[in-house]
Amino acid sequence: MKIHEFQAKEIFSRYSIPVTKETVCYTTDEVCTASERLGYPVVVKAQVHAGGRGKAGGVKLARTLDDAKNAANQILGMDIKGYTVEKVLVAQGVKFNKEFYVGMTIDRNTKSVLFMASKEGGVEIEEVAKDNPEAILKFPIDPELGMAPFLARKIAFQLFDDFSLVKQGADLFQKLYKIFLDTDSSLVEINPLVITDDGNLLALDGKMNFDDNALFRQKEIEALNEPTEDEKKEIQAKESGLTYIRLDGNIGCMVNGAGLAMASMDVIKHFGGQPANFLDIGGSSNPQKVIDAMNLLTSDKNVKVIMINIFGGITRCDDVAKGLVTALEQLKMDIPIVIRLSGTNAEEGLRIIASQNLPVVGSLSEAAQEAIRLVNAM
Amino acid sequence: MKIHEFQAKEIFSRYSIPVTKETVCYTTDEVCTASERLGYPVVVKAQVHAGGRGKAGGVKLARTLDDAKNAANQILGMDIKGYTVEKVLVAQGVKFNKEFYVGMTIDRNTKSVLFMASKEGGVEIEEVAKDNPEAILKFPIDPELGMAPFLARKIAFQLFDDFSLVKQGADLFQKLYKIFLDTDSSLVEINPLVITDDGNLLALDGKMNFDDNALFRQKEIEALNEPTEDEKKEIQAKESGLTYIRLDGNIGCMVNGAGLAMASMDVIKHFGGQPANFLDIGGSSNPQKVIDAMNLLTSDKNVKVIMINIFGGITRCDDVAKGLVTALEQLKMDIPIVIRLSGTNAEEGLRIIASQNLPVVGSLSEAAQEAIRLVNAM
Amino acid sequence: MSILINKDTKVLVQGITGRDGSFHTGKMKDYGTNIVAGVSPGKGGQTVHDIPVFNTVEDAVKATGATVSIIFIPAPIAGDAILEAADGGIKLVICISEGVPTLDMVKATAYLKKKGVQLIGANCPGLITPGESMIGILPGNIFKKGNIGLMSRSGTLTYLMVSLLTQAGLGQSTCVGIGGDPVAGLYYEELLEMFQNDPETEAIVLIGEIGGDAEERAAQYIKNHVTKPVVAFIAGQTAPPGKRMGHAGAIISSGSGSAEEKIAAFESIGVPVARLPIDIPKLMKELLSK
Amino acid sequence: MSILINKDTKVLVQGITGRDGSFHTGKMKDYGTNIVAGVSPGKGGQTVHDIPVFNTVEDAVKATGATVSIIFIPAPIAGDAILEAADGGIKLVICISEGVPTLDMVKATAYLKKKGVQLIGANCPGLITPGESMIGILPGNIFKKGNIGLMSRSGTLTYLMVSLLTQAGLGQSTCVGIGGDPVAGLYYEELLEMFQNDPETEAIVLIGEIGGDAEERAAQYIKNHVTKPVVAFIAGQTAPPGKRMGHAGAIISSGSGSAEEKIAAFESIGVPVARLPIDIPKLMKELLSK
Repeated sequence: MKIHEFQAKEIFSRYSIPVTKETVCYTTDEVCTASERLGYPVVVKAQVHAGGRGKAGGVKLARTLDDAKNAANQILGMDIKGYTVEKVLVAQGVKFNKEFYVGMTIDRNTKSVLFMASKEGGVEIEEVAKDNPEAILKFPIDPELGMAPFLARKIAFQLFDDFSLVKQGADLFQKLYKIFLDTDSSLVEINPLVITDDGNLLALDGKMNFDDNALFRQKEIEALNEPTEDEKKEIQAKESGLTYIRLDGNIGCMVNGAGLAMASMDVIKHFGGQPANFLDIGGSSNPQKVIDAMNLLTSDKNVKVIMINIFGGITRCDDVAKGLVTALEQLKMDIPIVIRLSGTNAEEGLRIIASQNLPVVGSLSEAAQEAIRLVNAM
Repeated sequence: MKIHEFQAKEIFSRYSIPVTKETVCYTTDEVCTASERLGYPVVVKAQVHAGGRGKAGGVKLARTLDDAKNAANQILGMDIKGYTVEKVLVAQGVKFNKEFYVGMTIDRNTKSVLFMASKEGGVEIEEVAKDNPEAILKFPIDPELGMAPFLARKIAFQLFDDFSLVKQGADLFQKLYKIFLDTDSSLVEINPLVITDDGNLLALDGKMNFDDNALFRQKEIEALNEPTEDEKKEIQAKESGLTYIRLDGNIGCMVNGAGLAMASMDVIKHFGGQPANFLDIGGSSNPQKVIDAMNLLTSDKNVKVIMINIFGGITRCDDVAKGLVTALEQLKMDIPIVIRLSGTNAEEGLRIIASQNLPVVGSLSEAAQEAIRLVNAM
Repeated sequence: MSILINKDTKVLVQGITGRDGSFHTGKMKDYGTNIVAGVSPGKGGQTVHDIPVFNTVEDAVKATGATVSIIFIPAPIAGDAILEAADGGIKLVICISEGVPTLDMVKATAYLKKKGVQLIGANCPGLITPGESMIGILPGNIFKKGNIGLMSRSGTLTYLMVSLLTQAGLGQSTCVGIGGDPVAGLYYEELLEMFQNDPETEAIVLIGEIGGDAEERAAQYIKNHVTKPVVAFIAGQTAPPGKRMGHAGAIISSGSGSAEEKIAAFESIGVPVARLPIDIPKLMKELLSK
Repeated sequence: MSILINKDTKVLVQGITGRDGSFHTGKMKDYGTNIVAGVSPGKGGQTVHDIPVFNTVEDAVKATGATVSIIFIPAPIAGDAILEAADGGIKLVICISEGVPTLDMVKATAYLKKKGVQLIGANCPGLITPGESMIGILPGNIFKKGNIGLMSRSGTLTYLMVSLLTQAGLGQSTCVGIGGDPVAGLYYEELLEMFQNDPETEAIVLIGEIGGDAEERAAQYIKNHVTKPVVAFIAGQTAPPGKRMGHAGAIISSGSGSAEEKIAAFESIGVPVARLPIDIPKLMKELLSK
């Protein structure tokens, strides 16, 4: 789950990490009022759950009321990577010397929180990672030790020359680590972290993502969620026990298991087709799940054919087949379906489906090819 | 540092550990008012920093207002192991079935917090430890793991038969561990922890001691300190860099180093004398420390002779001797002194002292014997 | 031989009285797995499928000598169950639960490392040594005793692969589902080492997916340490960046973790990567016939 | 030989720019201790007694290869300094600081155990291998190279004992002040094992005091594992119960930890306990002449 810059910085503030003076605004009028109050220059920044807003024109400096008004008019309502800008952050312009990057994420290899820092802040860290990976310092944090004062200081010594900044930095890193743990973050970033003209550290921007698996114990964070339409669908699917991600193709997929679902999409692509979605219905023969899944698929107008790929494991294929038949009887849909069953009791399952005059195929490759043929025939 | 039962239970309450309804009272009138409000029976309990108050008559059950008044009159002002009772706790009487002991302390051997629990609560745990040590369950807590839920449950299963109590107990143990860490405790005890008639756990008594070395970061706890007159003297000594503990003998001791100070007392005792105190002046030749130490010793009217035992280590004996001479010149005291110096530059030190007509002796044994001779000659 | 488990392995089921725990305990027992105990706090003294239930892992281990534990415990408290297993004397923990908070896994893996305890999962289907012991939720009937070692981040995809291998006459020594979470227990490198050292394993199938760089690291490990034939498959070639494909760990972040990178890593060291699942047995037979 | 340190031991001083750190660095250097680096955050690049100062332990270890660190850091942050030493690659940490919070020591000792790093102290005078290396605040001049291994919870009492031994012609292999805190690093048992295994140590002096049961445990260990002669002394025979005698760990609690119990524990296994300090060399000579 993602939150906006202004929300991340509100959390930083609560932990006494210095951030810019700023106000979130929903209208041009609000932007003007806020700018007048903060004093010029101000920076007007789009608040959307997408990166690269600077390049997209979603960040503008305003030196006058007119500037601020123009910026607000341009940014509010703008589309950034499919997200419509509904609010902007108006932040006091700050004079600064240097820009740093600091961030934390989960490192799969060391199985720990990874603290990252770079003297090359202010640009997208992915670019630094690509062009000059040595410029990013990485410190896996032993969970037993946490961000011990000495460790925070050790990191700070590698970033800052001045001892007063080392002390400020060490303090800030400890707070940031505490935020990460307290909120079950999956990503926390300050980019840039700047040295102001009066020699203090300040978080000019902030980014936080959270571990979806931990939201049950992070009610305050969960309340900040602003899902897009697609994400709302994904959440709704989750509530029915389905994992759904919409894509741009036209072959709807319904599969049990995430890995098999990915592989099914890959096979469609391999034979020249375009999957319309990722959909994992999990391990159950409950007809209701199939109905919910079908409703999800057919609500996407791009879907021209549905390919069902079930591997019977513990759940037997004949049970799944019965569920499918019941579901399809209730649905009465006119989108063609290709069904592929394999695994435990597959023959019995296929017999049940065939007896209902539903089209079945023998292998995943054949299923994909048949689905593509059907789409192309339309 | 110790606090009173009522203060410990206030801390328990803050962590949602259930405690008896109760009020601390300083006068008989207050006790009567509190008893009427709480409803009978009530228990009136002396609040002093000493154990064994029950045996000393400092805890009384009151079933009527008269009872409560009598109890208050008897307990307030009572002396328990040298402590005068200045306040009592009036607690609602509770019906209960069983009494348990739970506590935590620091275990030197496993170098960890040790959680202890016993089904034999309600009596002094030291007696249980002596008579039936197996009845006390001990669990050293890995600081990395802390009081993990499974661990708390494992302990609770060994105490309680009913699963509802197991869950309550596990919850309580986790809170108690958090209190221990949060407050830098050195001892936390609930004795007894009871099962009330309605099947809930309740802390009937509470005890907390704290790590003096950590008080600098426990300002709230430190504010609860109520030192006795002797303890005030010890605290005052500490502020001058001296460690002082008053005893009942008549030979005042001034020594550098805690181990040597203990050994010096032991040698006095060995030869039949009675040390008046433990006094460690630390490792410095600063005359002011000697003056402060002398003032401390002479403020104790029992002190008839002062034995000074200095081992010159890094600090040279001649420097110490000069400090002693300066200090003694300023003090102009009439209590006889026996001085023993050894270690680095001892000969030079002894020469300086002898030149001032101060009595010096060759060994610790001789010093002790000379001090005893002087006392006996009075 | 085999890796990690065999017919003598004594297994404990944490969460045995729950719906999933009870169901799969039955399945494992039917397969022949030596299930000796269950744990369910407050249900000590009961039995499930004739298996005695204890209140704590410690009690169960003391009473039965179980060395392996499989966990069917709701995700919010599964991390604590892993810690309990390690503290209680278990040597290999298999955590089936899906959705365990990542920081709980960070804490658990650190503690288990200190204790010298092995972990598989969380969010995994478990493992099987065909014909001897199945500890997980795997459909035992599709497996066949043999000499292919298999490891996979995915469940049903594994089943598909295994059934293709079995149909092609290629039995398995041990198959391990390592799980789809970003922070998990045993991973490719450790398992590759075990398979390399296992005399009964002749060749290895590695099934990967998008997200992280475990496959790249596995390729590096194979290059340096593995002499047995290896065939790979990577799921998620069509997955869009920034989206979690079902598994919490299956996400392409900041342009890394893509299927292309992983396929290239294997092919650069001469490990063939199947483009279609059906190619796996074909490639394997080619390698074995060399 | 000797235990723990010798003339080649490379020593780092944490807190070298402080008053105590600087003073004792000079004393150690004068004694001949191989001090190679100091650490003082923000003072990197300076020198103290011609010894280079670094900002972090890691920097200092990388630059100088120091393996032992001595800590002169204010008690409230000494726990963190111990962790930094262990994290930075140091193998033996000596913490002089007095008054370190107990829970900081609980955390530090657990972490050091995991890292395989040894600790002496806190609240200790350090250790010495006479004629080779002195790492601490010990008065080097009173020690004499020889074959008595000595361990003690006390500082000045140790000096008294050592000077009595030296006067009696009994030199020392290594003398270790283990410190007066309840939770500390190396203790009697570990040191007894080292002395027992050290060919240069012929006999052992153990100086204990009231509080805890470390002396009783040491007696048990001696009974089972130590064949070399041991002489003991226990300070605090006159200490009243419930009072801390200077050292945080020197307290008789709930009727246990008394000198009588400790003396009885040693005498019951045939280890003579000196009643007066002056008896230590006497008893030792008696044992050695047997």
